[in-house]
Amino acid sequence: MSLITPLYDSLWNEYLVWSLLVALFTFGWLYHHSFFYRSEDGENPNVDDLEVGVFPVHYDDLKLELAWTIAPFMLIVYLTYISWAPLDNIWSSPNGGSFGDECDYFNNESSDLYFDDDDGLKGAYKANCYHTIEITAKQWVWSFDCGTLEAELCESGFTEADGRAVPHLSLQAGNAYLAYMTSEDVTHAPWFVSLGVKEDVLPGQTTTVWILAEDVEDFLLLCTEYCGDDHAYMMAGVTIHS
Amino acid sequence: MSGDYDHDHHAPQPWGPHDWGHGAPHNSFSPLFMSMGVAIFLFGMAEAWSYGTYNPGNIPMILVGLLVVGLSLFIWWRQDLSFDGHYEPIATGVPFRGIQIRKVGVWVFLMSEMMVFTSLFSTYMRYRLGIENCGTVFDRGMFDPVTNPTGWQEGVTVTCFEPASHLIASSWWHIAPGAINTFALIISSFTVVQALRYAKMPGLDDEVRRKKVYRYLGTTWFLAVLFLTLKMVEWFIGFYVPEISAIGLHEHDIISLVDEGYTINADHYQHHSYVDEATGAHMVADIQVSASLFYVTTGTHGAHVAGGIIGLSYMTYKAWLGGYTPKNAVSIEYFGLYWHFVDLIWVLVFPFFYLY
Amino acid sequence: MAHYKIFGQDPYWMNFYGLMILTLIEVAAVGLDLTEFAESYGTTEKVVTLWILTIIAIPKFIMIAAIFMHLYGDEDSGILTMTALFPAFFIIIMVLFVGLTHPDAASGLPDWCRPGNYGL
Amino acid sequence: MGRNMTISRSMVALLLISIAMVVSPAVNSLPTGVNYDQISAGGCNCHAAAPNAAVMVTLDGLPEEYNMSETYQVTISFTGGPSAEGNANLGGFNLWASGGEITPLDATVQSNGPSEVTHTEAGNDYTSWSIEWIAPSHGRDVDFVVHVNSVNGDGNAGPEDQWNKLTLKVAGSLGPGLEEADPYKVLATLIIISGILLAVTVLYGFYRTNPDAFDWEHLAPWLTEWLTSTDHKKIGTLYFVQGLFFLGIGGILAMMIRIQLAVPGNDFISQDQYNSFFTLHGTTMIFLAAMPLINGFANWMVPLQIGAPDLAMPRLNALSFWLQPFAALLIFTGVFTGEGADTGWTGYAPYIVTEGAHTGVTMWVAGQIMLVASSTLTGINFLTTMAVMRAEGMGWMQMPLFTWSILVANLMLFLSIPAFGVGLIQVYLDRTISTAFYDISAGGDPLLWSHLFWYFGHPEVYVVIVPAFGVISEVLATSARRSIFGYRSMVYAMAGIGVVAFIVYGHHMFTSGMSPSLRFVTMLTTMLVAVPTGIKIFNWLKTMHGGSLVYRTHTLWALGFLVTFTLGGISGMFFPSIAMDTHLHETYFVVAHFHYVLVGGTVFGFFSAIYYWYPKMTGRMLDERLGTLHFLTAFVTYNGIFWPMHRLGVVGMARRHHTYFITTDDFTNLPEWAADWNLFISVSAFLFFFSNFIMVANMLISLVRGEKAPADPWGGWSFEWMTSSPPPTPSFDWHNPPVLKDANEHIAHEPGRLGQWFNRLMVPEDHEEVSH
Repeated sequence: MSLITPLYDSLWNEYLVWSLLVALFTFGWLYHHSFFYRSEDGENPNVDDLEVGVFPVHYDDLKLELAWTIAPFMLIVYLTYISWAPLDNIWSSPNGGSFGDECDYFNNESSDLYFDDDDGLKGAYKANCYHTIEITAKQWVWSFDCGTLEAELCESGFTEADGRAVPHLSLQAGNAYLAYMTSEDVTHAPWFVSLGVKEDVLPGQTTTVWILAEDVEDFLLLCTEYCGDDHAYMMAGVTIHS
Repeated sequence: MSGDYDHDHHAPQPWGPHDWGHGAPHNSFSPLFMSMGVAIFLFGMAEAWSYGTYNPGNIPMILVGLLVVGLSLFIWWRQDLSFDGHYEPIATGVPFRGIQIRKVGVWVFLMSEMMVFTSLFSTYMRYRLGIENCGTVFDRGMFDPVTNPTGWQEGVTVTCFEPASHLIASSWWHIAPGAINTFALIISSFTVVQALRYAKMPGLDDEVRRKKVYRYLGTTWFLAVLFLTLKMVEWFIGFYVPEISAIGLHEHDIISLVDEGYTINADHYQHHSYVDEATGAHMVADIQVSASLFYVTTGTHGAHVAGGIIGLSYMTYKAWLGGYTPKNAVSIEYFGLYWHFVDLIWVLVFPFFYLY
Repeated sequence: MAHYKIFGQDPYWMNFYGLMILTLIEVAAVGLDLTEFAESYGTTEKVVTLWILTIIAIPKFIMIAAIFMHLYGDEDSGILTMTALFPAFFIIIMVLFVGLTHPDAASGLPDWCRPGNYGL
Repeated sequence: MGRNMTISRSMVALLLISIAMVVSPAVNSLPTGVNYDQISAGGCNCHAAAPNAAVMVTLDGLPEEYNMSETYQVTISFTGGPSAEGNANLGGFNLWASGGEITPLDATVQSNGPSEVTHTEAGNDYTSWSIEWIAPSHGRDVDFVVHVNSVNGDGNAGPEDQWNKLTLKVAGSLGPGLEEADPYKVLATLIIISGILLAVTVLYGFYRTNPDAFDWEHLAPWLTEWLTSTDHKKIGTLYFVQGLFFLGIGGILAMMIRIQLAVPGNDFISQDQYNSFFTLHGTTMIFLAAMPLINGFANWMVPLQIGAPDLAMPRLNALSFWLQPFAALLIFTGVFTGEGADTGWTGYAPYIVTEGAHTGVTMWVAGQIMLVASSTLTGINFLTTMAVMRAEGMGWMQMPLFTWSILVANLMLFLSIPAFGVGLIQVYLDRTISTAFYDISAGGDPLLWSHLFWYFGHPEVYVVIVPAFGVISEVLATSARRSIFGYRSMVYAMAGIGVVAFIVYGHHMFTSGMSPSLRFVTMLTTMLVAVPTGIKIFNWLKTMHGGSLVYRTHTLWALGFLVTFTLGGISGMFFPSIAMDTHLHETYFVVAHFHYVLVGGTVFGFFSAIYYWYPKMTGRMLDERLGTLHFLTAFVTYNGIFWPMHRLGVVGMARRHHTYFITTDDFTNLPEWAADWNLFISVSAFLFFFSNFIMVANMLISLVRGEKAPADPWGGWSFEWMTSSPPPTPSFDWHNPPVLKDANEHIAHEPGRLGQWFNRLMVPEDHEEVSH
């Protein structure tokens, strides 16, 4: 069971492990020292002979200091290395990237999105080709344009969520979609919560986001760039059907 | 490290002989009033204009704000007027040891000023490079029987970047105020240095020194005022060119930038060089961003000049009273550093906003 | 204060003359028609003017800073020059990051940023 | 009605609402029917934007004045609108009453809790519905609100449909009840109360200085002294009081936010109020609470630590301070007119320049322009002071670490804040005289603001954390009775953080459409931040090694800081990874992270500073038992607030939302347990808020009854412990300035190659008459 997407989860788990190790090391050390070196009642030795108006004697150890400069550095080099790999997926080029070219509509070419566990460091999404859709934002409504895609692949409409009528986007599992987005007024950002992607929607500019609809699920799409009064209500239902 | 302040200039005594029993040195209402004045001024400005709509009822508030700031400056300077430089604070810490503390302070201040103008120039670069130039847009859309048979049509508005220099560099008369201003600032930089030189010159007769210093500072003041006046002429007023047939001059008016339509609200800007000869149509451009950049950047520089004028007014007065001696001449140096900096900024603003 | 001479003359006056001459050249470069000169080098007048202006702005800058602002020739010139140059790094960063970057779709990521380029 | 009456009523109402909030169950959306919580703000806006008079709503069966606990049969019906015979559906309704109990009579109506009913799916085919209302027993007036929509029957909610609203008051025998408090009034009341408390405290402080001279003749010069003082210690105290005051105001704003978020779909405050509250919470905490607190200690301690009698430019220092309260007035102006700034502390363009943003934004921008001026002046003053006024024998590498941290922080602040200032001026001009910097239709670039803001904003968050590093270095070393481990690497690490701060700001904009190459570069640089921070944490830990740790309240806070700051640092490591940031950006994970570093880092660090330096500043010792109680309660409740937020963010709770959505049959969002955790967070938040009053009380009580403090109560080495507690004015005698000795004198004191090169730049020592 994946928390968000396999791509995110493998990174997340790896980071979590390293976080735990660092935290255990640091807190173990802190715990030990703060009790082991606590001064007993009435005993208060001036270990380094601190004296007012005298810069205290140096207490350092070049080897140790270098050790905890280099060790974290190596750790972050490794963490950078593993976080670099998914860039090809989340920022794939529209043509000829990880997801090939746009699907040929007339030949009913199919996208065939799948997650390849063995690809690269942490696995990667692969697809034959992708479909394009358009997302337009304004205060405080999303609108989805499926273009010429069949209703099976992409359908937009309205639905009800939390007692309000909200826009609805229906996509088919196993397809990669590239959304071209723009805004009519201020900055917004669609967050495909269960897919773990978001990108700002800027007025006067076009940005893109990859929607990698692998699993069947339904979730709320939220706005995650503050856009005014009804920012929280600027949501949409997304259904990924089989 | 002890001793009389009069005999030991290295003694770290920034505030001189001061009776600390009556509080810290320089106790003053000035900071309180100045903050209040600034707040009132900003409040009034925001009430008086809202998205370009002008509510004149709030002008008194702006004036009150300026008045309070003026009052605080008055307090500040009244306290300074008797400052004779007997205890100019000297740095004790390495690596600044031996340098006047306030001089270091001025240089640190100039560091932040550099960042202010870097921000403005970064904005300029971003927009200049990010928005297509109006000339390019016009050339591309011009009538061509093969590639562009429609040409420009009346009533089409495009968004593009129109540098002010397109207007300014189009005529010697337009460039004249800016060019004169360049010379004015350089000359004023020189006069400030001269004032400092005579104020510091040892062995000079007091009366000679007084005259030299206040005349040089006065000249600087005059040049600074000339600078702002010419700026107003260039922006808002324009000027009249008489008929002098001997050098081939014809009687005409030089129109100010604002009258040419180059304003921050110019969303339907037209220029006589942007007319498609084939169709006879104007290119109508939305140039608000480029105009905003021009007026705000040169205006920020102008505001620095205006601040300098206020400071100079006081210093000229003090010089006229004979207030500057070799001991406190450094005040002129501190002002001079600021003034030269304003000149340096003009060295950059002038080519990038007026010529290029 | 200046303890030195330029060509045996007073430094402030010499500096002043120099600045005036450079500024005159600047104004002239804009006013004169350099089209033919530019075309002989296969470029436009605008580019030639810009080059002249930029090249002249640098010595003007240095002359004002060094002589009028006493960053040359005084006891404290060295350390104050260092102070004045301190923001250089931050200025470069701002110009690069704020002034010279442009928004683009994420797909505009150049190849050298792509993990695939390094076999990741 | 007197003000006291209003205040007490508001307070009672606030209390009642809080209790109601806690006991009322979570309101979920229903498959059909409308929910009052949502339509109360915007009406049935899914059926056309505005109410339409064509729809006539009637409510029959209600008496003029009800009898307590009697049952009434009520009929809701409507005519008009697109609803017509033969449509697939005809309409729907929602009825809400402020009292009593409403029950449905048949299957066309369903209950939404005791005080609210709405139609069912079957009820969609009617134009009239019947319910039963059992009148309340309290006898107060009851309000009824009914929303009705008339639909065209196409099955879609849209603007073709029409709706209307009817409100009705049914009198009770006892007349009107307690009015619900307007949150703005509550906020204003609380601010005024805090102001009065502050005034009383000030007066009491004056009284305590000399109980025999409690009259105007003595008060006037005393006040004048405080208003005009340029003494670094007095200004430091002013900063300190301002910082604590606004910490309280920011806390009140946070409590309002937490009440709103205690349960899903809450309507304690409306969305526009919520938006301005979180905006002001951020602005207040960063600019009006954290930075003044830091400046308070910097003012107090930096001149003392470097052995200077005062700052380099004392009068400019007073100006830096006085700009702040007036800036605060401007920032809060909007709140008192009901239109507080609602842009978030980041104020992203173009929303900040649109007319849709509240009018208070202009004043908020104006106030921040003044804060920029204040910070610039502070920067000039402190940098100059630390560069030129160090005592004999104190080289750069002998400065106490707190002074070093203030130096690094001011350098960062002072070089970055002009970018923010210029951005603010652009926005101010856009909003007043209508320039077009962020006018999108004229070609303005929304990202320019983000760049200018974060060029400042990222160094700014280090500006508030780095001084806390300094405090912890002092406190831990003194408490462990040791020299700090690796003094030099501590300094280099701080300087490194200062430089790196300027090249990492792009990580706030990973999802912003910014230039992708820059996003990539900042991903690499952001990872680097971990190295100097790691060095510092390990150095602190190593400092304790072989020491003799004396447990005082400030030691506890320092150890607490180590825990929370490390946690905050670890959660920070998740953001530079772009793949994770695309999910985590703008969620509660971010909120948890920066509160862990800003509260767990800065605030804990400065709580430690308060317990550490309070005796020096006032000459009185603080009560250790109250201090320990404060630490225990605050530390536990603090973690109770922010630890769960990590999980909430990961599962999909977005920040800056005035409400959140629990998974329903329709769409997956937050799991059920998210609501419980939010309630837990809100309760913890209140406990944390109130636990800090223990410290305030401790400070006030100790000011009067505390035991007299010696010059060096903790055994520190730096100059501030040399003067008496409290220090005299001037802090050091002119004719007998302190000289720093160095315990490392036996180590060869030849300057290194860099030092020699630096020495060549300096004015020669023996040069008489430097510039004439």
